[in-house]
Amino acid sequence: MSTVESTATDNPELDLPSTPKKTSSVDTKKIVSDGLWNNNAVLVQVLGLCPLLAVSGSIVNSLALGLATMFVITTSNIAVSMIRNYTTDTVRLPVFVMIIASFTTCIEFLMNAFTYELYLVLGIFIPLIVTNCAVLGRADAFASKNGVFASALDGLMTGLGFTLVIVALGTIREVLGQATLFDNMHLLFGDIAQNWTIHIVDDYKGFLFAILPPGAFVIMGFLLALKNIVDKKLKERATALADKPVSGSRRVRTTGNIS
Amino acid sequence: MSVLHVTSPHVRKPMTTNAVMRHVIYGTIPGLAVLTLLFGWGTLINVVFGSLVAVAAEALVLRLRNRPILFSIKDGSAILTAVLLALAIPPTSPWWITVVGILFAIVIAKQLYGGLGSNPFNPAMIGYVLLLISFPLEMTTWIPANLTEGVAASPSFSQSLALIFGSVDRTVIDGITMATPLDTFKTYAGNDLDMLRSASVLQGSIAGVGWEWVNIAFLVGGLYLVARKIITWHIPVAMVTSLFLLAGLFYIIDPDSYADPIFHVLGGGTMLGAFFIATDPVTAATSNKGKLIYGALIGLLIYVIRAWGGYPDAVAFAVLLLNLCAPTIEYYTQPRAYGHKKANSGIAKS
Amino acid sequence: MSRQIWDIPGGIHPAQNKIQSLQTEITRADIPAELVIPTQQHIGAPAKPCVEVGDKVLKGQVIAEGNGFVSLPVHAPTSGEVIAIESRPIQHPSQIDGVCIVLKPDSNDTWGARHPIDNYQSLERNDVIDAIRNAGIAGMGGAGFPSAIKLGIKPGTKIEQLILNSVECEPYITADDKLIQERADEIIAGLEIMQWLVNPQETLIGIEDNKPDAIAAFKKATANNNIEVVVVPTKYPSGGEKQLIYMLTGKEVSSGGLPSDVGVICQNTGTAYAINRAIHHGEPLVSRITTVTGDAVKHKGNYEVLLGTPVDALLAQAGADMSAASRLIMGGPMMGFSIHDASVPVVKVTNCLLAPTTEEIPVPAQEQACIRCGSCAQVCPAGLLPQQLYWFSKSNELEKAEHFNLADCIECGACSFVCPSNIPLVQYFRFGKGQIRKHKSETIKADHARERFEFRQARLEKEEREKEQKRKARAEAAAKKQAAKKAAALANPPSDASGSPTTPGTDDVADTASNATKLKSAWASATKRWKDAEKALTIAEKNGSDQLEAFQKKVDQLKAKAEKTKALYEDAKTSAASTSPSSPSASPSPAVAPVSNDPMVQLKQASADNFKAWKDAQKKTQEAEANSADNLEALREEEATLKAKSDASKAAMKEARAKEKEAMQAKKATEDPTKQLKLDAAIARTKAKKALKALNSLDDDHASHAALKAAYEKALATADNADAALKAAEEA
Amino acid sequence: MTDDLSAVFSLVSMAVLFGSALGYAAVKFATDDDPIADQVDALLPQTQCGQCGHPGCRPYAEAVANDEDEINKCIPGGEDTIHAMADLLGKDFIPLDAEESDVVDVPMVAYIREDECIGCTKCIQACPMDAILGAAKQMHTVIVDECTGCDLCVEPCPVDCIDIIPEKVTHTTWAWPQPDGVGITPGQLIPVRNIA
Repeated sequence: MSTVESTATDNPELDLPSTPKKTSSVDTKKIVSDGLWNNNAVLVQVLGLCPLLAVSGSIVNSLALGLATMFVITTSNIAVSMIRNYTTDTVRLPVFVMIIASFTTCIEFLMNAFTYELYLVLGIFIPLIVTNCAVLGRADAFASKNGVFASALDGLMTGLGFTLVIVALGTIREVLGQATLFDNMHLLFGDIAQNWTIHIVDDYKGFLFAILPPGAFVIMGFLLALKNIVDKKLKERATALADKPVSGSRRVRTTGNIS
Repeated sequence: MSVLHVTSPHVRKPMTTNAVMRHVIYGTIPGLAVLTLLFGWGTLINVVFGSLVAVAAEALVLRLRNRPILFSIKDGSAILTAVLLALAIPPTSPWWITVVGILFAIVIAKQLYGGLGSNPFNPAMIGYVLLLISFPLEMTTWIPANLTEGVAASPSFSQSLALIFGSVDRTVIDGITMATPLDTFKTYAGNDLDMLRSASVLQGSIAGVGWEWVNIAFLVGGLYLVARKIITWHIPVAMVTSLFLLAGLFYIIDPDSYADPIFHVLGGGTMLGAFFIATDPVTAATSNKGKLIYGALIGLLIYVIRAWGGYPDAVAFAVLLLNLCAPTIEYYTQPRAYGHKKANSGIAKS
Repeated sequence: MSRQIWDIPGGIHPAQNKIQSLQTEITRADIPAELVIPTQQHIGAPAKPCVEVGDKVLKGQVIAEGNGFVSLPVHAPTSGEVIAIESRPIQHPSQIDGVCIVLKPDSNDTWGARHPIDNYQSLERNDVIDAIRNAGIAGMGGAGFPSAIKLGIKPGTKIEQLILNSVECEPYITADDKLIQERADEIIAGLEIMQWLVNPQETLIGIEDNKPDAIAAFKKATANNNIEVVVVPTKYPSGGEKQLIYMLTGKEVSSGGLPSDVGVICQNTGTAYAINRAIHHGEPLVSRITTVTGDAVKHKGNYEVLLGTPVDALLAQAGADMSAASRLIMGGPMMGFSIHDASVPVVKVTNCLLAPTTEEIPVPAQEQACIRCGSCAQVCPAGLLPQQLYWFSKSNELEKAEHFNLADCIECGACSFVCPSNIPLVQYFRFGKGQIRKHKSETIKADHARERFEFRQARLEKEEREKEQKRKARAEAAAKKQAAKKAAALANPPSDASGSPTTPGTDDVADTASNATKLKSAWASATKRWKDAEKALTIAEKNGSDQLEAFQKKVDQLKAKAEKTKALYEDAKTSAASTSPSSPSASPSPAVAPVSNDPMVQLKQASADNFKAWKDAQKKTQEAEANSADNLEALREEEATLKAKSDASKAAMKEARAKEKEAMQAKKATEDPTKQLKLDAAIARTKAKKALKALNSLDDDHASHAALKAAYEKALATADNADAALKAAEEA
Repeated sequence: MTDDLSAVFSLVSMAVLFGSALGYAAVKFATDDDPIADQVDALLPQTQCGQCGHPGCRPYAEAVANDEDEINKCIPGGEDTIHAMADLLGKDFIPLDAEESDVVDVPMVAYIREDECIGCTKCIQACPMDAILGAAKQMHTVIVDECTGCDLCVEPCPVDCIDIIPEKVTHTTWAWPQPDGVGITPGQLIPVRNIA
């Protein structure tokens, strides 16, 4: 009744903690689902599109670039996570870029050594992994705030999510563009993969559009749409199952409690 | 009894969108007729077949989008898209070319952007460009017009049907196909003038045998549209003028490497593009000043691509590139509103 | 004619359809069985009725007074009796009823007192303008802006052109045309009055070339004076005020500005006629010429109609076959609005009544997608881009719509007229404008709310602080007093009452003083707000905002508030002045004697003391327990006794309180038994309701269910009891 | 060796240069107050209703500005406010997080049924706008112009005599509705009475 109660500052509900702070414990399941689906680097954050659209003309190219990116994300995440307590906020980005560049150089040399033809095919897009926003994004958003194991897992899952999407894109483009599957896989897997090529349609005219970047954009658009449709369906199901929140449960009385 | 409660104004001019589309289709009739006369029944078959595919595709997408089907099909925009695309592709192109082009035009270029009125690009030209870059061979094999020296009469109706739908060995017709005048010019001009001068497709004509007639027919149809006030003169005139001037300039500089302006204006798809493609209101600029700029830039791009680009004809590319610029042109050519000292330009910063 | 005519951009040429209603002379419409006179006939604030039901009024008598700046009086259109003042359907597109004065004519049509001004030139200009205002004359072309405001130019403004708008560009309407043909001299007389009022360099009459007879009539009437008749080509909407000004003078009224800013005043033909009637004949505006036309009407033509005549009466006289009419339009086919009820009355702005058949004006077609054909931009007389405005209005992008000058749209309908996709563009623009207006008023309201909330918080805090301070001061005073008493007792045992330095009296003085300061600042801020509002009002006036009356109201409110605070402040000041010097003597005796003779207070005191003693004892005991002291037993005993004592006093107090309450209730009951019972019953019922609600929300949980049910039943029973008691009491 | 040294030197000098530039910018352009919160606060309807879970609009604005709460909690503001906040903060639009399904997007005001009011003054204390007039044992009334429809006065009322009703539309507050859109015939058929 008194005015003491009616001032906002005295309201006991005010002292409730705001949104719970992120705990340091590792939610493995969440990291996996975020990386692969819920917060997929390509389908949700729409990051790293430059190599994605340029290189995903065939499965083998996609797979190679995806694996390389996965390697860089994972290793750079680990490295960033290890030094996270020693870098100040102002210099963190240059440091992260330096780390990522180092690992990218590693993978470039490795590919040069072991998959030389693929190295030639992918060309500039291997060094360009440095500029892949997904890599820097994970380093800054996750690895710089979490432990080594969690960061490694996050890097692996983000990279895997990226790889899955780029391979899916490569598959569709390869099928549409030249009606084959697993063409040229020997570039990546060596001679045992020489005969992996599957020809789906004989005497296919070739659909150049699918191979060219505009085709990648269109197919990418359809993949995004598909993801949104699936999410919508999932959400509908979830809301159907979920309990209705109690009306007014969150309400705070700005004028205090009137008894 | 009841009365209608409705906002003013209560009277309207009797011109509907459906009628606009219908008149544009009427306007293509002269061009269609000449194409049929010169190149056989192929174009007509493509127009009819393409319209059917377009209507079916439109109905399908509208159904998926839960929109009224008949209401949208009745406006005739899908048929118009099909007609324009069918006029642009070679008369002997196989049926799946038409199907792929039209599906892409209707489903992706038009309906996925929200249907009539919301598409940023001309759907027919999107379909055409897709076909051109995906199937360059099929899209550039034209049979010569039956006016050309030493060429037999154009394919009969049944021959055309067989060429389009049959599983004829396409190599048979390869024997009777020929490069288009623009293509020929592109290949030989500046390099091999003897070959250029002896090319039969260019003999005895001002813009390739038969092609000048095609363009004149489209010009006639276009003038009909201008007369019916379906389109205004700004875009076609600006486009043709800029193309003519540019071609004239370079022709004066070096007549051996560059075709004469008449050849450019009456060759290829110039008139079809000027009156029927570039004037598509949905994707063009709307103010008069904007239309002039828009048309002139299309003419410029057509010349640039024809003269120095990788493709012989460039109407489709030029129109699409300018479609992209139309909103910008629009924002910077706003008329001055009454009571304001100067015109607005750009959009509000929010 | 050598005068240059500037051409407006855009414009359309709809079918004229004016011939139909030009065939007959102006007919005087019958006086209907009842006249419904809306208090709001045009933009601005509605007038305030100043007659009562049952009053007999004479023709021309004021029945409602102007209420604010942009408001005009309303006059009785004929003599008769006021039979109702109530909400009736009026001519507003919202279909919301408005307050109307319903008049039952006595069919004598007796004029009340008329005061013609024979020689207006001998009067002050303002007096003539007041006469025009008091005659209730509003622009009779469409919006109906009060003419007196237009004519009341600001001192220092030089008027170069006075324009009489006789263009009448809307199809079907011939009211002005016919009026000119028949009464050109009277119109010119009205125009001459305006000429004298604003003293323009030149006076022009703008008229379209499709009215040859009217042009001839004007030429004849203006043969002997310096008024020039300018014939403009027929094109819609050249009759728009801004458009006509541009056509005749080449001047553009800047966006948001008034014609007088560029030295032009534009008045409607009917207005000039009405001014003539008002000045030369002393007749207020009680009737007007209205065109009744459309294929559903048999006797198409122009009628001189009393304001307030219901549309159906007029249509009946014109022989309209309403079963053939597809819609009823008040105004022209381009800008008129369809009316939803045939009992809507004719008002000052009703220049036409259109009852077209379905063949004539068909049902609108379905709206199609915009294909951006640009036809609308080609015809827009204001140079706007309707296709963009449509897009922004549709998607609620109001900022962009504003940037594209939505506010400059005159809603002429030319864009909708040419739209091949049948898009109701004008409605989109009206919607967009409404949203912008709403948005602005919401922002204002939100800011206002924030201010109030913050002020409230500040006030509460301050109150809290003051209370705290007072408490502290009181405690200090008490302590000091105690000390002083002790000292006094030690020094000189005899009494000394006025020893304490801080008496409540000074406290009071300080309070009044601070109160005065507070009031002063409140007064200052109130005055400032009032001044601000006044400034806003003048700006709004200049812009011709349609919320003028709201502004006016606000200003009045604020003014009243400012004055009130001022009065309060002055009061406080005087009271402070009066209290401060006499404080020591006038202050009540210091509260040295807390011993009240109220038994309740005594009991309370005792109870509190005892309780405290017990608590102290308990504490001590606990401490002792903790320390395992020796005197634990003694302490425990003491505690127990104290507890008993405390309990006893508590019980006594409770009893006393209950008794007191009972007594009070009894007293109340004797005073007003039903009221108390009513209250009880209401509370009980609410409790029952709440219980039932809780019960309904929770029927799964058995335990709480039962409890709640019990509670509910109990509450219900209480409520019933209370009800019964109430009934009994009421019967008693 | 000199190559290595020059590389190290150039990198170090670049690091020093950019680092000092950054440091300078950090000091020079430091912002001490939180203008974002002000901007967010300006977008909120200021009903002070507390339905967002914060005691007033300002605290919610601060929470949103500090990324401590979602932008979809303001029920009186509705979707327009969410859009405005999303634009301001560069976030994605998220639908209104309404606990009550019957959220209506029309302005509301409180209305006291005056013959039932017992004059307890509880609503007066509850009103964040001071928009209720009245004194003890006197019936109360709402100043409609000041009421924001926050419904904080409803719950404290012991006799439930306060209703939250939609604000009455008048000729001045009425606005044209949006046309129904593509595919719909504009206008509505209205039965007319009193036809001669």
